[in-house]
Amino acid sequence: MYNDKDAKKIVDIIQSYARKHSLWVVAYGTGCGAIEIPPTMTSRYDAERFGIRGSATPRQADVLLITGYLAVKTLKRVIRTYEQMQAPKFVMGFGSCTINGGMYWDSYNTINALDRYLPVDVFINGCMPRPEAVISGFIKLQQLISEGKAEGAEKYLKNLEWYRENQNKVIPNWNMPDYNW
Amino acid sequence: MREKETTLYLGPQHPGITGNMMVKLKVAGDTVVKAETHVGYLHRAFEKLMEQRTWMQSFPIVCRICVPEPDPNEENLARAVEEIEGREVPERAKYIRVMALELSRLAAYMLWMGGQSGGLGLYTAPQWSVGDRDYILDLFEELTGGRIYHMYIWAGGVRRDLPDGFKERVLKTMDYFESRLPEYDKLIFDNAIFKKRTIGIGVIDKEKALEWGVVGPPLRGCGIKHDVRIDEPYEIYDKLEFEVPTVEGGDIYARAMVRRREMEQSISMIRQVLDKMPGGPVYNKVPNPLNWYVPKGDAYVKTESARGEFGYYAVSDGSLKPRRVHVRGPAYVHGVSLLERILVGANISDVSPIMNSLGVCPPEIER
Amino acid sequence: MAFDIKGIISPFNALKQFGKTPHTVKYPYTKKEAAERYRGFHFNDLEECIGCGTCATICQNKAIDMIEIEGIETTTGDSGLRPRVDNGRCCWCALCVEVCPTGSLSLTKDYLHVTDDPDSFLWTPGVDNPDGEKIKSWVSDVEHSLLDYQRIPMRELEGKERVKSFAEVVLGYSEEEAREEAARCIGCGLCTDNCPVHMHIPEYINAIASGHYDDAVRLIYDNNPLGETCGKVCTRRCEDICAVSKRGEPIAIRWLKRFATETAANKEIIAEIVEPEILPPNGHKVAIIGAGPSGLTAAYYLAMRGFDVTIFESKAHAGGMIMYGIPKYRLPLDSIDKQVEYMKSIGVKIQYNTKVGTDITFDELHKNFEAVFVGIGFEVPYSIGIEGENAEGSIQAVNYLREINSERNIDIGDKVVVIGGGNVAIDAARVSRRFGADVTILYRRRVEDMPADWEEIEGAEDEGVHIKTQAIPLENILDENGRVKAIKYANAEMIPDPDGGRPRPKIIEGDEHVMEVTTVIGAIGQEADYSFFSEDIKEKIEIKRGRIVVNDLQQTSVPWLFAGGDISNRRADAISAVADGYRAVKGIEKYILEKS
Amino acid sequence: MEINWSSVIGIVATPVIAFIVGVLYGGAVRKITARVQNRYGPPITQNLFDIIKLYSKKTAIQHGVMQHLGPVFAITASVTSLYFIPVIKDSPYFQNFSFNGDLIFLLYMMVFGSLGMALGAGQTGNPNSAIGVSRGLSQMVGYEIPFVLALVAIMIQFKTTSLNELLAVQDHFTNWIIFQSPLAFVAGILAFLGMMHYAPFDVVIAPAEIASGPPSEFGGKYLGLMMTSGSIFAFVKLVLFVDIFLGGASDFITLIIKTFLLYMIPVLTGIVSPRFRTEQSILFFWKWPTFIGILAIIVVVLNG
Amino acid sequence: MEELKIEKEIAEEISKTFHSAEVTVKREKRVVVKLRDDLITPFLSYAKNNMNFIHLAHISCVDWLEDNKFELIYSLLNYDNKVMILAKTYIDRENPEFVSHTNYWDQAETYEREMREMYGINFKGNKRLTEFILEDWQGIPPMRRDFDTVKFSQDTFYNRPGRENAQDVRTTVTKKSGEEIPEIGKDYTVRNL
Repeated sequence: MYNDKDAKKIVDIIQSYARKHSLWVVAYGTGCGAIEIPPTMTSRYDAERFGIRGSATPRQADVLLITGYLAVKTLKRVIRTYEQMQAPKFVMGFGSCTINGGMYWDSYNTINALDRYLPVDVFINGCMPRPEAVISGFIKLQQLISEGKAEGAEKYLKNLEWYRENQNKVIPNWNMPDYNW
Repeated sequence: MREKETTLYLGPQHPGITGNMMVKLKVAGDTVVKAETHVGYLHRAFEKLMEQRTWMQSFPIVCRICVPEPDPNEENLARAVEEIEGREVPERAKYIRVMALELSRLAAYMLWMGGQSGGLGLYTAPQWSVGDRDYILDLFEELTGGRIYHMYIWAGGVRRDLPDGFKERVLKTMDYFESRLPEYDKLIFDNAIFKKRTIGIGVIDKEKALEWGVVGPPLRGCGIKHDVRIDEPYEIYDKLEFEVPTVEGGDIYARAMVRRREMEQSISMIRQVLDKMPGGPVYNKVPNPLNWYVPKGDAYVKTESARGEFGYYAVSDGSLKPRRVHVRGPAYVHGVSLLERILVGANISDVSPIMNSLGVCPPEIER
Repeated sequence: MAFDIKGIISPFNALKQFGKTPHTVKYPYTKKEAAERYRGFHFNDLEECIGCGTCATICQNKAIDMIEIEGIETTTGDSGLRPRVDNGRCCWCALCVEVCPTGSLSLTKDYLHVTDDPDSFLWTPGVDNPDGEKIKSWVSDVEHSLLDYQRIPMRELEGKERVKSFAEVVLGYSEEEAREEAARCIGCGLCTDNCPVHMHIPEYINAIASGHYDDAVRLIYDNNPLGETCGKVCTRRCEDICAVSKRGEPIAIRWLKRFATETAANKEIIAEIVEPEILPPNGHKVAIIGAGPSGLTAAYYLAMRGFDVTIFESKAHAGGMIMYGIPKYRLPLDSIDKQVEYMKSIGVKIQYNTKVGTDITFDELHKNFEAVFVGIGFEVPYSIGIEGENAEGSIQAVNYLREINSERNIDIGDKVVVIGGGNVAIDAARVSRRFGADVTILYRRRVEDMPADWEEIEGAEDEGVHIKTQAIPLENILDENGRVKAIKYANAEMIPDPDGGRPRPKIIEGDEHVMEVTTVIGAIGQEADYSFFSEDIKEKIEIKRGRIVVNDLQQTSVPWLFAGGDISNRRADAISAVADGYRAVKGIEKYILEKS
Repeated sequence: MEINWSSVIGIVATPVIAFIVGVLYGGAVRKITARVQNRYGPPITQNLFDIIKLYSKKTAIQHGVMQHLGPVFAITASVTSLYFIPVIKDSPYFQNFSFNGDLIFLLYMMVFGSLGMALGAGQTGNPNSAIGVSRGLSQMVGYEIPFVLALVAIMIQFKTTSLNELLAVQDHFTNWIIFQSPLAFVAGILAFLGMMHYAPFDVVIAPAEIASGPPSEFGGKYLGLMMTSGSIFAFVKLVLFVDIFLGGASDFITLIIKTFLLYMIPVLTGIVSPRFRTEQSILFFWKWPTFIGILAIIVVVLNG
Repeated sequence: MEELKIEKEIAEEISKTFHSAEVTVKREKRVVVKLRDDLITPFLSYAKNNMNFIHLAHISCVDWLEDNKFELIYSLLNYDNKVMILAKTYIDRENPEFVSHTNYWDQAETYEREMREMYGINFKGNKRLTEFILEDWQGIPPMRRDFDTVKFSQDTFYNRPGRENAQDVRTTVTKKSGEEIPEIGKDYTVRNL
């Protein structure tokens, strides 16, 4: 009748379908791109149609939006936020700043290429990306998920040393308010 | 009995924080004993970058200083250069500038309304107001070519004239907004629970407000009539009829009501501007930006933004690039020293509403 | 607190919205078109673009690179490079569009690029979106461009005032005007390619714009010791291909050079500013025949390099054609003197009134000097080839101008006809006006075909010179004393050239006219006088169409003999002569160093 | 021993049905909320996707055994509560274990779930969770009082603590307790608002104040378990109130209509209300609902 | 002249009280006062207490690297007549130190913290000169003009490769024409923007 393989396949399909249609975004406005998130999430563009929803804490979230430039001080927190998230987790880079520094290319306090420090699944062009572009980014992410290509979390684990090396280059020390959990 | 103090970190990743900053709270039970703001998460070194760029090249970057409301920044830098250089702005450009400023004020208030009521758990209000704000962004897109970052006002005037039929579309949007305002009133400002959550919370003392350097709606919420638009009328504000609403109380609700009434004033001002707008050029060309040497001098200019007085202190040393541009955002005081003081004794549930009501906007604190 | 029944009930009003149709834009199912002015991705019209790179310069994000594109070559007036935008830097502020001098760059309504590949953000506008033309949204026309397409007008004497004296017509820029005009420059440097000397135009204009006039002078003297002369009378090919001229008036490069060089009032100040680095004498001797622009240039730079240079000049003044060919209202005498004096002060020796061939033989020169540079220019006028040409009252413009510039007067009467359409013809006409004559220029072709500068033509018209075009002189009618009393000419029509060349005039049969004149001045060109060359030299050197054939370094077929100026180039202007002189220096240096 | 097959089917089917109905109700609520907010909202099955996704998370952080047990407690509590509620009146399949003292038992059972959550959340060490838990417990104290008062009024009036007997009383819609004892209903429904944790009583999760409160540190399958239990528990509460006040339901369609309408009360209130502060919320329950509850008892006692 | 009446009165009062002060009425509602550094505190105190300039709008610093000076600018506002005074002074750039004004205005603390961080000015008397915007900053204070942010960014942060084939227009043209550009005027050429 059926074998384990088929069953696994069906489960996979269901899982990836559910993953695709339930993308919870961690509420972390890291940069100025955060200003286009409210319009995307609210009535005019209503990203909830795609199952995209804000989530208050990184533990519950699936997607980390890096909305633009990252100050070194924020990068430290973003890395921590990212590491708190549960796999499978995805990172989306918004705008020029995450690709090659954008307009802060010569600032002493912002990083230039996000994918050196975190695995990025989708980049969205723009400064800022419009809500349409943001939604397109999510659609692209959904597509990658169903194709099984959005494997940022695994990439991060596999190349952790490389990422750590890059991170350490810009972050002199990792002291942060110590939470005890 | 003294309760055990715990430390609570509000942010930088926290849904209750506005923007990207952190408030370190010492909490005894539900009451804040000590608050310490930590900023710098959005520091991009604007002032340093402006020293690396020419005056004209600075315009695309200044609007990023305050994300919800970029226009006052452009306006300030433009006026600062114009004052140093002694450049005249065409009359029509002044009208268009005021229109852009008031539209952006309206948009900023819509966003604030969403933040304020969303922070209080009224999730319908942000859905409405941020959705409606999009109509203003549509207007901006049509006028300036950009939704959020307009880069429209710059030295010598504005970049482009109004597109065809723009006036009618603005008026239509204003009509729509006016029809929506009563609904917001019913949902938010008349709401008994909203009042319960805001009246008497986050009170700023009237005397202290002056000394602490509070500006904008928080100051007017203390019943003090202080607004750059009437104190030092720039552009054509002296030709418009409007009142600066003040509300006594100094609490969140008073600040909310100031903003609520200013929205009406803004709509009326936009109507007046469109009505009175003269013809003529909109741009008094500056020299080729590659070779624009601004004479030596300095200027302190102020603009009333949605969060209060936005000041720019610009110094030119006669070269292509600014010597120094100091940006003094209203949130600089509101978000650090004022917030730290009025949070003491507040309930932790009120921290986020208080921040919202002060209009704390981290990107303009650290720039 | 009182029981706020209204406050409890009224929020429920919001539930009315339930019945309404949501205003959500169902993207991507329903598309919302970006605004008419939306600032999306770039588009570049590759044909219009001249690769000036201003977009790359203005970009505060350093997002634009100029790159080579297949199929686009570097030509004069086009660098052959095209912008490529790094969308990982761009902020779509459209500053690049606002400063594009040609208007080829624009932004489009397209804004969507979503990818998982961070290296896919390099965007070559026009190549990556060849059909972007249709969705162009943010464009910059002349009105909205940040560039200034209007030249700062040059102040000149009124036409009526001018004809009263030989005072300089052009008054020059004031400091403010000069800085304002210099500020228009975008500094692309395309112009330098068309300059025969390849002067450092963007650099010195930049120096003027920033108020560093000394630097400007230094940059000009770097490869042109006759900067002031060129600032006044240059044919300014640079302005022809100025990037700004694509949509407006070119930068007044010549007037800016004039402004800069005039800030140095005398030879001491020039020396102080330029601080020429004169190498110690190296013992090599070079002779230069003719103190014209090419000779002077060669002498100046040879002297700087430590050569022992002597110029042999047949006339009493140095300058050659710029001294004797150009009227003083264009180039005053003291200006030439200042420049020549400065050259002398750094070690250039000039023997005046020494005509090679008569006062000293060419062989002698060869014997005494290691290399000889010939820059004698074209001084022998072409004859017009009409009857009565040699009669009294018919003179040649070069001779006429030389006499006038030597402050000898020639009676020309009150009705003058000048034949020709070049600068010499215009000069002759305008000089004649200054003697009160009524002047008419007869030219075979149309005004737009005249080789003279348009400014000169306009200046002549301002001064009341009549220009009769498409008129071909036929005959000088003489009076009983053998003196010219009238000229007969025929009107012509323009016949298009079947080969695509410029149209040729053809006499309309029977349409002949006679004009009464007191003097006819011929100005249809000159040639050189090579009689001083010894026969064996004449055999060795190659002369083509009246000009000596030289290589890249102005060397003739005789290794020690160099030539420059009008006798080696066809452009026949001062700046080309300077260029020849400058090149010859390298040639001579190379020749002498290789020899020894 | 004779196996009552219909009960077995009921035992198996009830939680499944409760889950499905709860999840779909959740989706419907999101859809309705969206429409009021001028937008379309997610598909009605959205909560199901969310739950499946949470279960299929590859990693789930765990801070200790209590965190693991918390959601399990919660789901156990909600399923157990469900078993003691007659879902369909007089149906052999869905009577489950309802017995004579079940109202009292239910009261305890419903608190049990929250306590389990509290223990689990407490172990995560996140101050937000801790604050959320303390808020939840204090608020529970708030709404339990009017709720208990309402129940007491009804128990006195009908002299029973059995849901089945209460259902038996309400044989005709004029006999529904909502009409027989309106004051108790008012007190009960106000407490119900609090129980459902919709605004203005959503102090426990209050995102803008304490992230999301107790579940701050829960991710993956733990959150999935919590959402599952939440869906079931919502259904439990609805059925309970329908059974007590609205005469229960003798078939599924009635059940759906009644529970859905009842559900709309907290939902619609939630759409248009901001959140109370914790002490405001407690005070609210201690003022009017408690007063009405006491009044209901007084009325019952006086009438009785 | 009538319209600058208040401003002139203020200027007069200041110059009467502080003889060494250089007072100019810049424009409507702007009075600029240049003071010796040791007079700033008395002036601020006088303006606040006697002239009702109670609002400290901002404290700013300008780095005049060439003169080896920092310029400090204190802006005060009077709520009644809305006139703004810009009080300027110069302090030494080596080991910069100045007096803190936190006892006059609470919010001065924030400005002073920022200036300490960005320019390295030590405000004596400010008890909270802690890290403000930056975190773990090593090296010279970044807003000083001798700090090269472009170089720092290039050294520290990664620039995406793929743009190496960029050409310079000027060089391309000179390659064709054979022009050699001398090294003059590097500090103002537009190509350096």
